Amino acid sequence: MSEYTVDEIMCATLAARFRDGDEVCNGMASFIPVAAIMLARRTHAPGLVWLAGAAGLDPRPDRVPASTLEAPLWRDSVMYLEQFSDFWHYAQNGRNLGIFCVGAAQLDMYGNANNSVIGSDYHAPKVRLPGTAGLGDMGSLGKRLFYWNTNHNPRSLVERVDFRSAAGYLDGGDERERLGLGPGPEVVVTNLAVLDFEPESKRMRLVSVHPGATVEQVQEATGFELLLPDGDVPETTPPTDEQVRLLREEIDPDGLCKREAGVK
Amino acid sequence: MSEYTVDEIMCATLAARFRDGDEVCNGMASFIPVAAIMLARRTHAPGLVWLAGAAGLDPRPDRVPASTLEAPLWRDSVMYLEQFSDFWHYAQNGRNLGIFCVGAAQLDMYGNANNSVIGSDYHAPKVRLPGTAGLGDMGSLGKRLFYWNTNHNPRSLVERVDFRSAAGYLDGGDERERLGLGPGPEVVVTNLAVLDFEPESKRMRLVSVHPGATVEQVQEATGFELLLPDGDVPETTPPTDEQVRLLREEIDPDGLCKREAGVK
Amino acid sequence: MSKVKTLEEAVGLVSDGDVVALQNMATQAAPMALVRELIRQEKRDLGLVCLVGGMAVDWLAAAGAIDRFIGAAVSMETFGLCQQYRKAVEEGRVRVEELSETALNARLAAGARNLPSLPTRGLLGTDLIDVNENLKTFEDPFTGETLVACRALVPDVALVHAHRADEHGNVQIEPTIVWPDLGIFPKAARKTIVTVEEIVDSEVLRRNPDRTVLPGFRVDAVVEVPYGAHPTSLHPRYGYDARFHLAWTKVSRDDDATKEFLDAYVRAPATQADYLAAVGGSERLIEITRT
Amino acid sequence: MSKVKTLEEAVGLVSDGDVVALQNMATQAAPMALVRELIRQEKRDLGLVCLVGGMAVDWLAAAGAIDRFIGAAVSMETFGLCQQYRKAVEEGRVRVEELSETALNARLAAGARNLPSLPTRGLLGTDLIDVNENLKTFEDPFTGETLVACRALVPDVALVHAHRADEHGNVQIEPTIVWPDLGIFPKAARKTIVTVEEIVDSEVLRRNPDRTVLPGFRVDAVVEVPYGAHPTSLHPRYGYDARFHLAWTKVSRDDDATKEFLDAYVRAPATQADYLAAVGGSERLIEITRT
Repeated sequence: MSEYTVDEIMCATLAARFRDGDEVCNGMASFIPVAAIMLARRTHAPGLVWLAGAAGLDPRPDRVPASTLEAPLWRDSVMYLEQFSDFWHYAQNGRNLGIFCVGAAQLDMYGNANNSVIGSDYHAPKVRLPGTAGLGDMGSLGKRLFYWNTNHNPRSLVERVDFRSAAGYLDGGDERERLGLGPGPEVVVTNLAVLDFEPESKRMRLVSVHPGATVEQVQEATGFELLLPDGDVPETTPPTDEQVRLLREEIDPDGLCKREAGVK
Repeated sequence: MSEYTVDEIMCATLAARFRDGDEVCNGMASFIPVAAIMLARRTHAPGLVWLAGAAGLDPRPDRVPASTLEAPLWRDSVMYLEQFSDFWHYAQNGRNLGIFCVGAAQLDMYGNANNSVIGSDYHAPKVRLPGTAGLGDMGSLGKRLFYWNTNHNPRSLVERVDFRSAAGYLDGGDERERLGLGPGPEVVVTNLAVLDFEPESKRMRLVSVHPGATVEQVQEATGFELLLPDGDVPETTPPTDEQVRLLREEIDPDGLCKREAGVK
Repeated sequence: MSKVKTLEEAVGLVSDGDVVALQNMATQAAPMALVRELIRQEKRDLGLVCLVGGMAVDWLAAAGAIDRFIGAAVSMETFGLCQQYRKAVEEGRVRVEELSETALNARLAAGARNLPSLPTRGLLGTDLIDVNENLKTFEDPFTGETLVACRALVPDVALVHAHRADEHGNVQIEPTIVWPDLGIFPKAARKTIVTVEEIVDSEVLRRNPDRTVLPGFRVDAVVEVPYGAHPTSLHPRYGYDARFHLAWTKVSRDDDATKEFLDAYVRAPATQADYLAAVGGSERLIEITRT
Repeated sequence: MSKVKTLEEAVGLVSDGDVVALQNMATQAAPMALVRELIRQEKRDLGLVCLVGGMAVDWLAAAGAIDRFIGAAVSMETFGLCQQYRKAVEEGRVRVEELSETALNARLAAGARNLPSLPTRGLLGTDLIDVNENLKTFEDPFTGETLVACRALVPDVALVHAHRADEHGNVQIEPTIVWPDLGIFPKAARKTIVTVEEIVDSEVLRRNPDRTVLPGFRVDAVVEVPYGAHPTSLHPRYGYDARFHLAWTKVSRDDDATKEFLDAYVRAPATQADYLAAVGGSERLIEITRT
């Protein structure tokens, strides 16, 4: 089996979720999702539609750039979508741009996200986070949310977010459905494991653990009780030699994903 | 006194209403307003902002073109305003584009306009007119409406429009004010006279009659009783020799305004 | 996966009864080749959405293809009213939902953004609200002011014509005036069919990404049709055909002459080349490309 | 009548307490020369509106110029959180009205269109509605669906930076990504102040009317400020200054070091030329214009 690093298994896992013809957006400071998109487009999903930074359509950066919300990310784009009059008119419409890859400072057992404040008082926070930005919309607009987290720990994966700045499955069950919010969080890819949401309760569920990690470690690193799949918990499929080569030599030669994942 | 034709006194009269720095839009098939705007910009109002056809900003057509909603109207524009995301965002805002020059198949004693249907049943009309287009908005958005009419007769100036496709002063008095609609119809320039709206009753009032016409002729050509100014009704100021020269030699050498006004 | 189709295949995506958003601004930028194909395929009971419809609306009314019109106006501007459309409305064959421009934009923007309705101050005080079930007054949630709610409109298909596109359906225009046809119609519609002067390699579009006005992910079919907007204009490439418009105004008050005209220019020509030959060939094309 | 002004005159149009809509997208296109002038003129109690605020927000918070922020996020992206802004919020000196992007766009579009509010489906189910008096749920007049009404926002002044303008205030950009800063901020604001890389003759703009993004009738002041967005980027002309951003992140956790930094780069330089010399002169400019 090939040598690979944690950012590489995260990229390969995210990439495998993209089907040819899917339409995906990336957000700020998102090296791993951008590398995953570039990897999918170079392998099994050449027709994956990528709206880079929600602005540049099907660009061809020669590598993962120093910023995922700045030129040269948009190099060779076939269209620039103006955010106010173009992007949000397409994105609010369920027919387009179905997948949004995003990170969150806090994510809870029902996939609700918090990028607003740490602490109990919104107006006098212990920590002021950057803000909800597009996630506050995407969570309510029926998008398939692909969460990623390079630091799986009980402070980032919590039983209940301090503040709900994006809607996941709310308090679980059919609450989201009753509000008519459509599809929601679909997967969480972390540095330790892959998780999804159990269809009935909408509680976070372990899908697979990365080779080298154990179910116990993942549970310990999680701030709430994880649901488990029936039978044994499988291992996450590791990246192939070719995927690793593409990531290291062509897609991310500068190792920005490794820096993001804290790989020495 | 100089020789002039009816289209020329209409152009000069409209032009005199534009102050330097005003912002004005013209509509479809509007040779006389376009010539009036071009005349004002060449004479007393060089800083008159002209959004030609609600799309091309400060163009420089070399003459009144064959269409007032088509190239080459937009020649040398400094900006193209996209109608959905640009034009209506500025125009709905009271701070900009305060004047709209427009014609109507029917105009009533309170300045309400009809470009929809002739007849009593909207869904089974005797005559289907083109439709309200932008006028249905401009009438309700607090614009100063400059009406023009090359065929002043009892069928075009009626006591009550068959169908109200644009809001003037409604049923008069303070009704428009009570609906919070802001400024409305300001002047009506016809082939016979100049009219405005009496401030209290908001009824149409004679301002001046063109040289050669009499108050009686104008009243006979109007489908309702006109209010008269205090004292004698003045004559409309005729165009100057220079205005006539500009219109004939530079602005409208093809005589499109004359055709529009039925000048042989 | 290529979205390039023939006119016949593309118009095959339109079903009888569909609401069709048709690019058109009086004498400008109508996808006339698609309009002719709609008539050749004898579509019926179509609803037509235009900002300002021109000859296309007249032709479709004359051919009995439409039974309702939704828009702000129908006019060929200096060429006058559309007589066949007017007759169809006066005889009750076509029902008109007349909207102001902000109301039409609001209905389409609501459709695009998946909102049930959007408000405008336009039309307040007019009779157009009472006769339209898709408009109603309501009170703003904050100020209580009376506004007009415009119900979301989602056309089944948008038909547009532009300068160029690639096989993926990314559509680009040359610098020109842009109407809501391109600004909002395709964003609201379920399907979008585009005809273009030329289909080019994506590399051509990548040179001017700021001029791409429709993303391929929103386009279902692309057809290459040179002079596909004739007799309307496609600036800066060509102007409207004044002589052809005048010819139409001469026949359009008479039903028999109208039928002959449509037979000659719409039903008979099997291809775009045949059509262009029928309307005057290269001489006419040179005439309308002169500025 | 010329709208060309000096930085000092232009920023003189801003009053203490004003709501200022500031162009900015993390490390992109902020009118930093205007931001520095706001600090030099010791403006106070400003409300700041940004889509995604970056170093500009951090500077204005550090200088005590702002007491509220309205926007979707504050971040220097790969350069991390804005520490001075964060501290000001945590200490209660700056109040945050956090909006999603559609909610911010809806508030500004309502302001532009003179509507009391506009709706969105964004934020439904979140806690951001309850803590914001400018958002409230309501039922759609047609379907009764629950939506979020976003109260109109009319900033007192919009500050933007672009590539070029004429003396009448017509503003043009080179082909690049356009954020709501240019798409909606100036349409909503009472006043608009623009800095540009160069003031040109109107004839230059008339060559590319499709690239003009702001009409002069909406602009109150134009100032020529080469590299006026530094240290943020103005594509395709220059990129962001990574070294300057890193330098700021090193000092911004310490109040004394922050003050020294602002004295050196904001308060001391009397002119744009002095500022550019202070940040590294031509060598640095060559560095950021490399691609």
